[in-house]
Amino acid sequence: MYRRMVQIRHFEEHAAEAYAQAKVGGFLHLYIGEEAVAVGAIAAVREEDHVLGHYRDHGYALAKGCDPKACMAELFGRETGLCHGRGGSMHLAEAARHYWGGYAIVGSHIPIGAGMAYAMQYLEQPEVVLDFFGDGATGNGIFHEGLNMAALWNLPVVFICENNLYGMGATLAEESPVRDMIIKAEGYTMPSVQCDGMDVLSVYEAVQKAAAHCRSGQGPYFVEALTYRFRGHSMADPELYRDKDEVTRWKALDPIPKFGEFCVEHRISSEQELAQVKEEVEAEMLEAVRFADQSPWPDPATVDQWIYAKPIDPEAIATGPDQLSSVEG
Amino acid sequence: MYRRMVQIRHFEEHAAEAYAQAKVGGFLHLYIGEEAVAVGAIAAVREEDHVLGHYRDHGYALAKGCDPKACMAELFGRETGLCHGRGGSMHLAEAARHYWGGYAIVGSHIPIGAGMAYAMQYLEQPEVVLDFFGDGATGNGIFHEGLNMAALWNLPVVFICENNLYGMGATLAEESPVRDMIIKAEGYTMPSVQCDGMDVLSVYEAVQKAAAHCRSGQGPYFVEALTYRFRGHSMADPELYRDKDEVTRWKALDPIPKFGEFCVEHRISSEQELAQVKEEVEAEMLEAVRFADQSPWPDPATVDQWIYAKPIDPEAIATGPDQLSSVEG
Amino acid sequence: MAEISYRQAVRDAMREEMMRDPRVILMGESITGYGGSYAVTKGLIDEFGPKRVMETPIAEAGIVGFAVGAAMGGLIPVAELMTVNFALLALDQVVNSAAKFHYMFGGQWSVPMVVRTVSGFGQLGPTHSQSFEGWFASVPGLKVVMPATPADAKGLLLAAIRDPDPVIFIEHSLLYSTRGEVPGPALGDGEVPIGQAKVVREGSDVTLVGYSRMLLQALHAAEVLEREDGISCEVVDLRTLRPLDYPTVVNSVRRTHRLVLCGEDWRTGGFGASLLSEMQDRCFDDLDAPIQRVAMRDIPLPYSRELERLLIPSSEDIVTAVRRLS
Amino acid sequence: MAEISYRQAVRDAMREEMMRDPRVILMGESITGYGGSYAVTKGLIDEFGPKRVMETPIAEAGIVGFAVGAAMGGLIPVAELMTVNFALLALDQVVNSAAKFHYMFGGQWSVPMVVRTVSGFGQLGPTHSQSFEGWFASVPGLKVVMPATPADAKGLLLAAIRDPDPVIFIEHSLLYSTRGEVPGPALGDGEVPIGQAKVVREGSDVTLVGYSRMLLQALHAAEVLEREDGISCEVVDLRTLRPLDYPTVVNSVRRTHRLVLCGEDWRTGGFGASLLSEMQDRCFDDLDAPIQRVAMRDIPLPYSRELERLLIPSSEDIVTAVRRLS
Ligand SMILES: Cc1ncc(C[n+]2csc(CCOP(=O)(O)OP(=O)(O)O)c2C)c(N)n1
Ligand SMILES: Cc1ncc(C[n+]2csc(CCOP(=O)(O)OP(=O)(O)O)c2C)c(N)n1
Ligand SMILES: [Mg+2]
Ligand SMILES: [Mg+2]
Repeated sequence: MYRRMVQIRHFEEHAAEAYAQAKVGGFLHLYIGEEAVAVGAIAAVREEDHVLGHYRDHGYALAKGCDPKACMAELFGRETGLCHGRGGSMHLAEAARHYWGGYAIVGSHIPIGAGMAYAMQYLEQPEVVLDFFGDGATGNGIFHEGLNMAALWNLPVVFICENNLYGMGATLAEESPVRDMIIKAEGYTMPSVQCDGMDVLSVYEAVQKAAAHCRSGQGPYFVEALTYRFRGHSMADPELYRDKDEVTRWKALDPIPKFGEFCVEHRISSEQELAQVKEEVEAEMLEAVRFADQSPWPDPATVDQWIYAKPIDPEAIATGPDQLSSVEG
Repeated sequence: MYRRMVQIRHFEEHAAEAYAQAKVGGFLHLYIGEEAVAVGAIAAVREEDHVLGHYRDHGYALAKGCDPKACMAELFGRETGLCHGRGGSMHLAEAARHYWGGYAIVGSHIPIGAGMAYAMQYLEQPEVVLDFFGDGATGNGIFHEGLNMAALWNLPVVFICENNLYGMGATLAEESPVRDMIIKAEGYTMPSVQCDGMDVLSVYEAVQKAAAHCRSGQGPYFVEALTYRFRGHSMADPELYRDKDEVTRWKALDPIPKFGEFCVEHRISSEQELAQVKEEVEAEMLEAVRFADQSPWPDPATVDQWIYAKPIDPEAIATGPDQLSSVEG
Repeated sequence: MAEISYRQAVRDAMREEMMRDPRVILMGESITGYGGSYAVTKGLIDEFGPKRVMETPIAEAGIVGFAVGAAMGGLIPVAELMTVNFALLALDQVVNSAAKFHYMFGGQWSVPMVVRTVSGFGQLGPTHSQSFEGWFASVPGLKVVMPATPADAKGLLLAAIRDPDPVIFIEHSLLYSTRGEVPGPALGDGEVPIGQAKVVREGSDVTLVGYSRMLLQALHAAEVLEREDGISCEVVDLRTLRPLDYPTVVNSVRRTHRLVLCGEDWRTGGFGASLLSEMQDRCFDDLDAPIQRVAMRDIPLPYSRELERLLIPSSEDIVTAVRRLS
Repeated sequence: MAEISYRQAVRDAMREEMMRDPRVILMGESITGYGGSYAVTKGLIDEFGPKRVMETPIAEAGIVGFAVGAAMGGLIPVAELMTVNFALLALDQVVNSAAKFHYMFGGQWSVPMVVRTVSGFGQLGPTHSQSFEGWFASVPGLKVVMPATPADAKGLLLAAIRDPDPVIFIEHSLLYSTRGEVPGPALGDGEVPIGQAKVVREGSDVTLVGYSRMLLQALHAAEVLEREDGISCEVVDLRTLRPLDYPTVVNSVRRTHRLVLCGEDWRTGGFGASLLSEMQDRCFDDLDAPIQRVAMRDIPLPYSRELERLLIPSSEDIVTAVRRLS
């Protein structure tokens, strides 16, 4: 888990750099500070379990084991990107790994996750679904519809609310009548747990428990991870709405050194090994950037590819007198 | 209140008859069995307070004091109708009485009621808003968004959920993970109360308390009235989904004789007076039907009236060279 | 060939496909005990049970989002939105989820699902009498189907369920009780390919293009015009609005040189506007007169019977439009 | 006259109208501390406080419904939907609430409110790069405005706030930093009436119709065509899409006999289709050539810079369309 968190951190830093160089465009939302949530949660479940998340999605992709090269290439809009440059930063996905992607319409993937969980239940497959979203998403009607259905049909889905205290520029107090997101689960009598999103072990434990609950057929579970984004909402954010002290206080809780210290203390790894991990990861990310930068652009001729899985070209459909017949009714 | 309930009952019976005679068209949703809810709730607040409700709306209109003649004429689609025949059964409204109408997109009037309550708060007016909807509406996202905002901004709105156990053909168990609607208020930490919707006094008391809470600036309140519709969802409903016994059991709880007995028992009225009320109301309703039947149809020439409050006819706008000027930017 | 109703045809398609493919599920509001607000799904709950015929909360956006997810998880959901008016609540999920995923995730997965919904009117009032096929038909990634006959209702719904892409299947409340021949099992299953229009009446003077209820109005108008004016109308049933079978319409116009488009949605921005735009482009030199449109006037349809009937597009309106051309 | 940005012009209109009329309130997502995702509302929270500049949850349908109710209660809400893509979530409230109440309740009350939202692109990906003005413009009961210049942005927003009907006011993210002269208080408040198009360049060979960003593209194309081909283009800025000022466009076409419609939304079912349909009807005999359209190809706009730029309608596309006519 340490390596995964470091991967995300370094990936994000390189992404920010590439954005500054205009190699990455559009909206770029960094996961820096929140690494423990995706990493702890995804480590707590099986490889085949399904993951959906919102547009701050590089962390989910890397935690799910996607290749940083393909992730970075997607941000660069290249053909070698995870989605061949069509989706970009907000829409990394790799179906083969059961990582179903980042979704950029806030909350829209909440019922989608419930629907996937229904498919698992219906097909009697053991996989559970992890569905990540932010505190801001909980004010949207689609959150309610998704949770309501999941509770109603007892579906194997873990809703993971990353409560980072802000929905873009809105503070929690501005966007929600309740401070604790787990209170929102009460309206569905859905079991819930709050965990420390700056502590990968706390997240791990919470999600492990939640997933076991789901997998045993007892229905959905709501996990709230208390966390904080160290950077702005996106690269465009001038961050006028939160004070520097608050940011500093949270940065002191950085999940990466925290878990590093834990590992050293418990003799899981030595300081040297951790330093080694950072070096390896940094090399890996430099390679990812290089790969992305040197990758080809998508072929212009393919711009209208994939609109349909089964394209129908009416111009090509033969029509003739044999189509003529009478109509009843 | 007895008279109001009887008015609604008789109005609905005549409406059903007119529907059978094809004098009323479209969807017709009767309030029979639920009279105590609208009547008790509306009697518990001031005349100037605002009321919004769903498409099963004849009860709200009459309880708010709208003229049964104009209500019936609306059902008949006549120019003399409350909305000049434009709205029909589902959209009775009389703004002058602060009865803002029936709304037919399930749940859509929930944030609308919250918005009106905000206007009262902003303008420092003392009125509160009563916003009626069904159990079925609580599964919709718009319910969540409306309640969330009302709670967040502490608005003077009483949400009144008529829990009649069905949302069209869906049973409560099919449409909601919780049986008691008041549980749904918990996610917003909104105070709530459950009352007996077959008992006009129980509703009265609950809403009185709720409205006082709102009026004193303490924010929204959620009232659940346990009730039952004696007829189908609409006149088109073959009612295959609920059993006769259940209907019979609930019919035994008819709010009108129940309150009648109470009045007699407590010497508020004599049996004779109550019988007298019924007769008077019946005459009033016969007159309403006669009025509706003899009222003129809307003038065809007015069919495109009221699309805008300030119509702009571009064909009539003079355009000429004086409009010519250069564009910067 | 058996003569069945349009309602029955839709039901048969679902039923047969559910029997054939266990991945097909239905979901929607009041589709079980109630049998669907237009009784289309009646009885299916008894045959297939609640796991395959799911009664849902009143949550249109949630229903479509859920269906998208179920499709991604390996099922083939057929979601009913009670009427197209309520489909507005689900538009984000239709446009930004169902229609986009195959493209935006680089072809990694498709979303095989059908949204069945209903257009129509009949004193239902301003919020319940709208037609939005033009909006759906403007969205790349969607396929949009609007059958006029029982045979097409069945055949196109079979095709829609079997299609790997999201299909919006719009029925018409005033067609449910119409009847027509539908090929029985002996003639194959009667699948009608998506994307093919059909010349349902040959003629030489003018081409009438319709779909759904307006197809029947066009056929009726054609008869009147033949009888009363000696005008020979060719009538084309679009059947699929996206992808649209332009060649069939263009070929017809090349012969008749006159075109009338018949729809029920608002004139401004309606589906007919879009079709007109393309036909003007493809047939400018073939056209002897401006393309005519029959459409709903730009008014929210009022409840009152006497006002409503002024507005509902009818065969008389088509007759008038054709006469205007001559 | 002061030269200010389009962003500033929008902000000024809100600010001035809020000072003039205490009933005017703003509401939207991240419009306070953040200043609005395009910084349009920056500073207004400090000036007017949270009762008048309301930070809302991320709840588009709720925001519009709430605004409708606030309008009914006596306020004049100006609701910001961060982009038009998210407006899909609020479409029901726009179409079935805001646009319908005046009609369906028989003229009893109107809904004086403005929905401000934003179109645009720039590697924002398939779900964040759409244009839906054609959908809004097809709805009776709505007024739809899309200014191209700072002066119109300010003047039309003033008119929109003062209008008793619901107005959809669509800004363009790529115009915010453009600058232009805006009349100061000495010249009156600069209100621009809703429903009037404007001939912004006179010409004799072809009429280019644009609005919002495409108006600037059209002007640029006109210069190129004049310089390189000696073609004289008349350029009309629609400014209001509903109600549409047909006379101005028709008068122009009567002189030029050629028409090119410039938009950014999808070709199929886009706003241009609707306009083409009406213009064909009104100008069939005046037109020497088919009306041309410049529009977005029917593709969800991909993220990749190199794919995106193939698709975004540009002044070159307009030049090509005009040359096709000659
Ligand atoms: C439906 C919708 N409305 C608005 C937006 C714009 N937007 C993008 S992210 C965001 C804030 C979301 O906050 P939260 O859910 O807390 O997630 P976080 O960014 O804090 O991780 C907003 C308003 C959007 N993408 N979709
Ligand atoms: C958004 C929306 N979806 C579906 C419908 C169709 N519909 C009308 S009433 C109704 C049931 C509502 O049930 P409930 O809220 O419990 O009210 P009740 O009819 O029981 O009073 C449904 C599904 C609608 N009008 N609007
Ligand atoms: Mg957040
Ligand atoms: Mg109910």
